[in-house]
Amino acid sequence: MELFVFVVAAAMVLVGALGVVTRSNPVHAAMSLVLTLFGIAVMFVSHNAHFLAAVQVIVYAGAIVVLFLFVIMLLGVDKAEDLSVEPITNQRPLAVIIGAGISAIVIAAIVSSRAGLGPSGKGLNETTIESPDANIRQLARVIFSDNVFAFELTSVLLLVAVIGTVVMARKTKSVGTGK
Amino acid sequence: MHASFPILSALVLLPILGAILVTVISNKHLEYVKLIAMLFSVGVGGMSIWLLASFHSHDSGFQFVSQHDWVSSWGISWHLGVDGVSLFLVVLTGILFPLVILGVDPHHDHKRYLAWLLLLEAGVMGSFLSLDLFLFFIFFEIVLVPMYFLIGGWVYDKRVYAATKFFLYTMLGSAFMLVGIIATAVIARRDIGYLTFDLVTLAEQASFATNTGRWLFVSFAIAFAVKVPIFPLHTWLPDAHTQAPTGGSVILAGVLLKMGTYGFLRFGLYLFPEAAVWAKPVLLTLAVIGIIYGAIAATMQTDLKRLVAYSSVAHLGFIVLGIFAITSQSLTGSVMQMVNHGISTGALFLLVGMIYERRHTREIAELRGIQSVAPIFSAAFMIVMLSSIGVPGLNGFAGEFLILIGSFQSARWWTIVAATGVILAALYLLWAYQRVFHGEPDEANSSFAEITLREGALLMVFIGLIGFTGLYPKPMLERIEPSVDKLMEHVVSHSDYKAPTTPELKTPEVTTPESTKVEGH
Amino acid sequence: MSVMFSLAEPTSTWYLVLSAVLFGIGTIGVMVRRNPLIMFMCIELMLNAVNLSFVALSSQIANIDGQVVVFFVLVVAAAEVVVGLGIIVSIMRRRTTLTVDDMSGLKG
Amino acid sequence: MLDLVWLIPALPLAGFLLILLFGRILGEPRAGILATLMTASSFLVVVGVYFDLLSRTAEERHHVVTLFSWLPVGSLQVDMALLADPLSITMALFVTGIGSLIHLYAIGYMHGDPKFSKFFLYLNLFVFSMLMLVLGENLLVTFLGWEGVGACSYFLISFWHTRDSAATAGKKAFVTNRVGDWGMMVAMFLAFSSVGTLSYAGINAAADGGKLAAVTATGIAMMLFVGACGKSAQLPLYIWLPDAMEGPTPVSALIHAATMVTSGVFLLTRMAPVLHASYPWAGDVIATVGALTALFAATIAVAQTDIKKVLAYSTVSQLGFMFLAIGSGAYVAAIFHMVTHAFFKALLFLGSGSVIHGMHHEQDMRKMGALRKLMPITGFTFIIGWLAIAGIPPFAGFWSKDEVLLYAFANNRLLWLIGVITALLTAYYMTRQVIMVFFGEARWNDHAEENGAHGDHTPHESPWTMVTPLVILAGLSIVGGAMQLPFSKSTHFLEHWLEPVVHHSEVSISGTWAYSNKWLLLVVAIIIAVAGVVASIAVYAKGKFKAIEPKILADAWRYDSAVSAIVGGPGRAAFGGVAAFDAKIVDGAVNGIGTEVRAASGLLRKVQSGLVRSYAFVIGLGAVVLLAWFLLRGIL
Repeated sequence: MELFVFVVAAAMVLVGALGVVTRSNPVHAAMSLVLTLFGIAVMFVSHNAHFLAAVQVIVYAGAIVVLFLFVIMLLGVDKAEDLSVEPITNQRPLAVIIGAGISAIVIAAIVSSRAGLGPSGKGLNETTIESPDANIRQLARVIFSDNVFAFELTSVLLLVAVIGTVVMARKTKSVGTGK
Repeated sequence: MHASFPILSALVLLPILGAILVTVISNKHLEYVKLIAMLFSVGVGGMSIWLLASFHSHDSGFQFVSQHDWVSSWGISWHLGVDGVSLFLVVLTGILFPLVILGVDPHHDHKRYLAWLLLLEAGVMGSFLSLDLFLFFIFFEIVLVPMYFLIGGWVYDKRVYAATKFFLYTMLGSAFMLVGIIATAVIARRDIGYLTFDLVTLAEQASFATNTGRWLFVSFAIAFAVKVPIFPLHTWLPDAHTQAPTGGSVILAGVLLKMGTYGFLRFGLYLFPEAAVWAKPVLLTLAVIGIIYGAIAATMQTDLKRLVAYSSVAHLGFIVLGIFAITSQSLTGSVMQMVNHGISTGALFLLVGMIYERRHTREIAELRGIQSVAPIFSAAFMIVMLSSIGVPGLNGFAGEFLILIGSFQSARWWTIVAATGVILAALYLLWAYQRVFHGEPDEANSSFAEITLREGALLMVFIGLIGFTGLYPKPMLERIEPSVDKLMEHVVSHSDYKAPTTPELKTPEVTTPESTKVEGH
Repeated sequence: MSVMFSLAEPTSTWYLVLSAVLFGIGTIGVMVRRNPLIMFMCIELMLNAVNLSFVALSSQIANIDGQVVVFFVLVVAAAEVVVGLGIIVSIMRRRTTLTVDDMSGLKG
Repeated sequence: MLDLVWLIPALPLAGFLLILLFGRILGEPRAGILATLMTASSFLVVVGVYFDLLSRTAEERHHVVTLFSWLPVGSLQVDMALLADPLSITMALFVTGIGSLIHLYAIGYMHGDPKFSKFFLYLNLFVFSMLMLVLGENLLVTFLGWEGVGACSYFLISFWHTRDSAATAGKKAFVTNRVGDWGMMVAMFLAFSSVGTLSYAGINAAADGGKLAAVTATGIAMMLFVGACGKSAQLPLYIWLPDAMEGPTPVSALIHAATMVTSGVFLLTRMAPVLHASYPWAGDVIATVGALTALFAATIAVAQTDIKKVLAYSTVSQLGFMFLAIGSGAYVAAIFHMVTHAFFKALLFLGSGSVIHGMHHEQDMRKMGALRKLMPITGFTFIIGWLAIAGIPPFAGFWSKDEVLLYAFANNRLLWLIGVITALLTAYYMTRQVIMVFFGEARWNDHAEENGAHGDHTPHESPWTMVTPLVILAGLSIVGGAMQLPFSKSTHFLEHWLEPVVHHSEVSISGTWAYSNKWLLLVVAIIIAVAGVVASIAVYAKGKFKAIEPKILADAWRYDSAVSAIVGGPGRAAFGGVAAFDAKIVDGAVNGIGTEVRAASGLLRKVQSGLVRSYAFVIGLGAVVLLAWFLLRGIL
C-alpha cells in the first residue's frame, strides 16, 4: 500500500516537474507545478506531516500558484515561449549535465550513507482518530517554544515583503526617468 | 577625579553622538545643525583643555585610563589612556576641530560636512587614545571614511581622483598593519599565555624573535609610512591636500598626518624596539630625503596649496628624523613638532583657503601684490610663514631645533644634511610670498578684501599658539619629556641600542656673584 | 509483483532519491528556461525537493525539527515569490518582452 | 642697575608692541617719536649698566639675568637669559646709541611715506632682536636675535616691496643668511654634543680648560664662521649685502653698516676661546677669507656709480678687515674697528641718505656734484666720515685700521700686504665718491628734463632731525679713536675694558718685530692713505689721469651674476627636474599601478556577461564541483 502511494505520488511529482520545465506555455507550466505540489503533499501525509501537507496545498498550490497565474494574466505573457532556439551556446547540454550531476552526486551520497542515520529525536506523534491534531500540537509546541523568535521574525519578513512589493509595484509618475 | 568621569571615553564618543545628531536633524533647520556641531566640537575642545589642565606633568605613565572588556574571548578591550606623547595631539585635535567648524564655511552641504567632520574627530581622538591594537586599528580605519568624503565632496575639479587615491593608498598600508596586528597578538600569545591585543601588555611582556619582530615592525611601518607620508609614499598627499576643502586640508595636515608619526612612536618604537633600532638607518635616510626632496619639490610648485602640501612632506621628514634618532631631545622635539606643524601648517592652509575664497584661484602666477591691499592679512601670513620656516621665538623653531640637536647626538651626518632643509624652507616660502604678496597689485588683485573679523579671530588663536609655544615651550616640554624618556628607556632596555650621552654639564668657571632670577618681563 | 511490492517497502532513501531527482530537474529548468516566471517555478521545484528531503529525514530520525524547518521554508518561499513577482511586474512596465536574456544591463 | 639688563631689550620690544597695536592711530610723526624714545631710553639703561659694570672689578664684570627656562629637555637646558659683560655692553651701547640716532634721522627721512609707522615698527623690532643677539647668555638666545635681525632685515630691505628689485633683494638676503644660519646651527649641535651646554660660559670654560678637543673646537669655530660669513657678508656669501641697498637708507645705515652685519664679528669674539682651542689653520682660514673679501670688495667699490653701492662694498671690505683681525687673534682690534666703523659708516650712509633725500631720490653719483654748497652740513659731516674711513689721522678709522694691520703684520705679512692695498683702494674710492658728490661741477641739471623733473629740483639741505645725527656721528668719528690709542699701555682703554672676555684668547704680539716697529707701520699706513687720496684727487678732481673703471669691476667681477645665473639656470632646472621626477616617476608609478590594475580587471570584466542563466550555470557548476569534492573526500 505504501509502495503504491509512493509510486503514484512520485509519478505525479516527476511528471509535474518535467511539465514545468518543458511546457512552453507558462499557464501549462503553472498547472504542472500544481501537480508536483500535490504529489509532494501526498508524500507529506505519508510521513505523518499532516499540517505541512495541508499548508502545502493551501499556501503553495492555492495561493502561490494562483499568484503566478495572476501575474501571467496581468502581464499578458501567456504567449508560448519558443523553446526550439537557445541563444546561449551549449546552455542546454551543459544544464542537463549539471542537473544530472547534482542529482547523481546527491544520490550517490544518499546511497552510500544509507545506514548512517538512526532515530535521534523524541519521536513523531502518530495522528489517530482519537487525537487527530497530534501532529499539529507537536509542531506548534516546538514552533512556539524553541523557535518563537524565528517565528516572530517570519512575520516581520512577510510584512516587509508585502510593503516592499507594494512600494515596488506602485505606479509612479515618471516611469523610465528613475526616482 | 579620574575615576569619577571617563573623560577619554567621552572625548571619543561625544563627537560620534554629535555626528549622529547632526545627521538626524532635518536639513531645513540648518542653524540647528550648525549649532549642534559647534556645541559638540566646542565641548570636546573644552574637555581636551580640561584634560590638559588636570594632566599630571612629570608623570610618565598613562593617565585617565579607561579599560573595559569588549571582545573578551579575543582579548580585545576598550582601553584608552593618555600620556605625554599623546596629550598634546589630543589637545590639538580638540582645539583644531572647533576652530575649523567655527571658522571655515563649506558653502554647501553643511550637514554632511559637519557630520563627517565630527565623525572624523571621533576617529582621530580614538586613534590617539587607544591602547589596544585592535581598537587603534578600528579608529585608524574609521578616519578614512569621513576623510574620503571630505576630500571628495567639495570644491575642486579633481577631487574624486584625489579622494580615491587617498583612500586606496592608505587602505593598502592599513592592510599590512592589520596583518601585523593579528600576527603580533597571535605570536605573543606564546609569551603571555593568552590572546590579547592590549598594547601595554604586549610591549612589556612579549618578546619576539629577531626576525619575527622585524617583519612585524615592517608591517606596521608601511601603514604609518603611508600616513606620514615618508618618501616615496607621499604622492597621495599633495593631491589630497589640493583637492580637499579648506577645513579638510587643515585637519589633514593638522592631525591626520600625525597619526602616522604618532603610530611610529607608540606602536613602532614601543612594541618593536629592536626592530626599530634595526630599521633606524633606513628610516633616517628616507626622512632626510623627504626633507630635502619635499622642499625642492615645493619650490617648483605653481599651486599655492600644493606648495604647502609639499612643505608638509619636508616638515614631517623632520619629525621622522627625530623619532628614529631616538634621543631624549629628538623624541621630545618630534612630539612637539607634531603639534607645531599642526598649528602652523593648519594656519597656512586656512590662509591659502582665504585667498581662494577671495580670488578663486590657487595659482601663484595669478596672485600679486596682495600686501599693498591687505596688509593685515599679509602680516598674518608672514607670521605663520616664519613659524613654518622655523624662525626662533616662534613654535616651528622650538620643535625643529630640538629634533636637530637631539638627532645630532646619534645621527650626526643625517642631521647635518637635514639641517640644510631650513635653508630650502626659507627659499620656497619666501619665493612664494614674494610672488603672491609683493609687487604692484594688478587689477584682479587690487580688490583683494582685507581680513574679516571672524577670520581675524580665528587666526589670532593660531598666532597666539605659535607665539606662546615658541617663546615658552616649557609647560609643554615638561609634560612630554617624562613619557618620552620612559619610551627611550624601554627601547634601550629591549635592544642593543645605546643612548648617546651628553657630557656632564660643567659648571662654568666664571661664577656670577649675584645672578638673580627675574620672572618674565 | 506483489512479492516485489511487499518486499519493497519505500524507505526514506527512496524519498531522498526522488528529492534529488526533483532538485536536478529544477536546476535544469532554471538554466534552460528564459521566462522568469517559469524560472521561478523551477526554483519552487527545488525548494520542494528540499522540503521533501527534510520531511523524509524528519520521520526517519523521528525528530519534529525537520518539519519546523519546512514550515519556515514555506513562509520564506511565499515572501520570495511575492517580492520576485513584484520585481517582475515592475520590470515589465519598462520592457515589452519577458526574457531574462534581455535583462543584461549589469554586464561588465 | 645690572638687574635691569632685561629692560634693555624690553624697551624696544615695548615700542614694537605699542606701534603694532596703535601704529595707525599714532601715525606720523608720533610713531617715530615713540620708537626713538624707546630706543633712546634703552640706551640710557645701557649707559647705566655700563657705569655699574665699570664700578666693579674686572672679575665681577659678568652678570647673568635669567628670565625663564626656555628649552629644558633632559641634558639640554637652555634659559632665556641675558648676559651683561664688557663685550655685550659695548655692543649694546653702540647698537642703542647709533640706533637712537638713526631712529631720529628716519623721522625726517621717512617723512610722507604712507607706511611711516610700519617702518618704525620694524626698526624697533630690529633693535630688540639685535639686543637679544648681543646680550644673549647662550648661543640659542643669540640665535633668536640672529634670526630676528635676519627677518627684520628682510622686512626692511623689501620695505618698498612694490619694486620687484626690493622684494627680490629682501628674499636673497634672507636665504643667503640662512645658509650661514645652517652653519651656526651645526656649530650649536656640535657644541652641545661635546660640552653638553649651549651657554657661552660653559663652552668657553671648556675650551679654556682644555676639555674641548682641537678637532671639535675647529669644527665649532668653522661652522660659526660659516654663520658669520652669511651674516657679515664675507666671501662667498656677501652677495646679498649690495642688493640690500634697496632698503630705505636709514636701514642701510643701521642694519647693513653699523649693527647687524657686525654680529658675525661679535659672535666669533664671544666664542674666542673656542677659536683659540682650534687648530691654528682655523684662524688662518678666517684671516685669509677676511683679507680676500676686503680686497675683493674694495676693487669693486672703485667702479661703482651708485652712491649707496659704493658704501655697501666699502662695508663688505671693512668687515673683511674685522675678520682679518679675528683670524689674526686680535679680538680687541676687531671690536675696536667694528665700533669706529659703526660711527663713520653710519655717518656716511646717513650722509648719503641726506644727499639722496636732497636730490629727490637720485642715487647716481654721475648726476651729482658740487653739493657742498647746497648741503653744507651734510657735506661737512660726510667729509669727516670720508677722512675717518680713508685712514687719515687723527680720525677714528685711522687708529682702528692701524691696529688691525699691526696684528695682521705680526700674523702673516702677505695678509698685511693685502690689507694695505685695500687701505689704499679705500682711500682712493672714498675720495672719488666725495669728489663726485660734493665737489666738481653740478651735473644734476643735465638730465633734469629727461628725468621728468618739474619745478624746483635744486638739491636742498635736510631737516634738523636728519642733520643732528649726522653732526653727532661726525663728532664720534673724530674722537672715536680715543678708545684705544697706541701710545702706551695705559691708553689701551678698550683692551682693558674687554680683557675679562678675551684675555685667554687674545694673541700677544709684544716682542714681535711688528710690535717693536709699530710706529714705522703707522707711518706706512699714513703714507698709503694719503697716497690713495692724492691719486684719487689727481684722477677725479684735476683730471690728470683717465679714470680706470673697468666694466668687470662695475659688474662686481661678475660673481653675483654668475651665482644668479647658476641658481636661475642649472639650479632651477635641477629643482624643476626633481619636481618633474616627483610628478612623472614617483607619482607616475603610483598612477601606473592603478592603471595596470584597471587594465587587468578590464579583462576579467568580460566574465560578467549579464546573462542570468549563465550565472546560474556557474553556480550549478560550483555546486557540482564542491559536492564532488566532498564526496571524494568522504565527507558526504
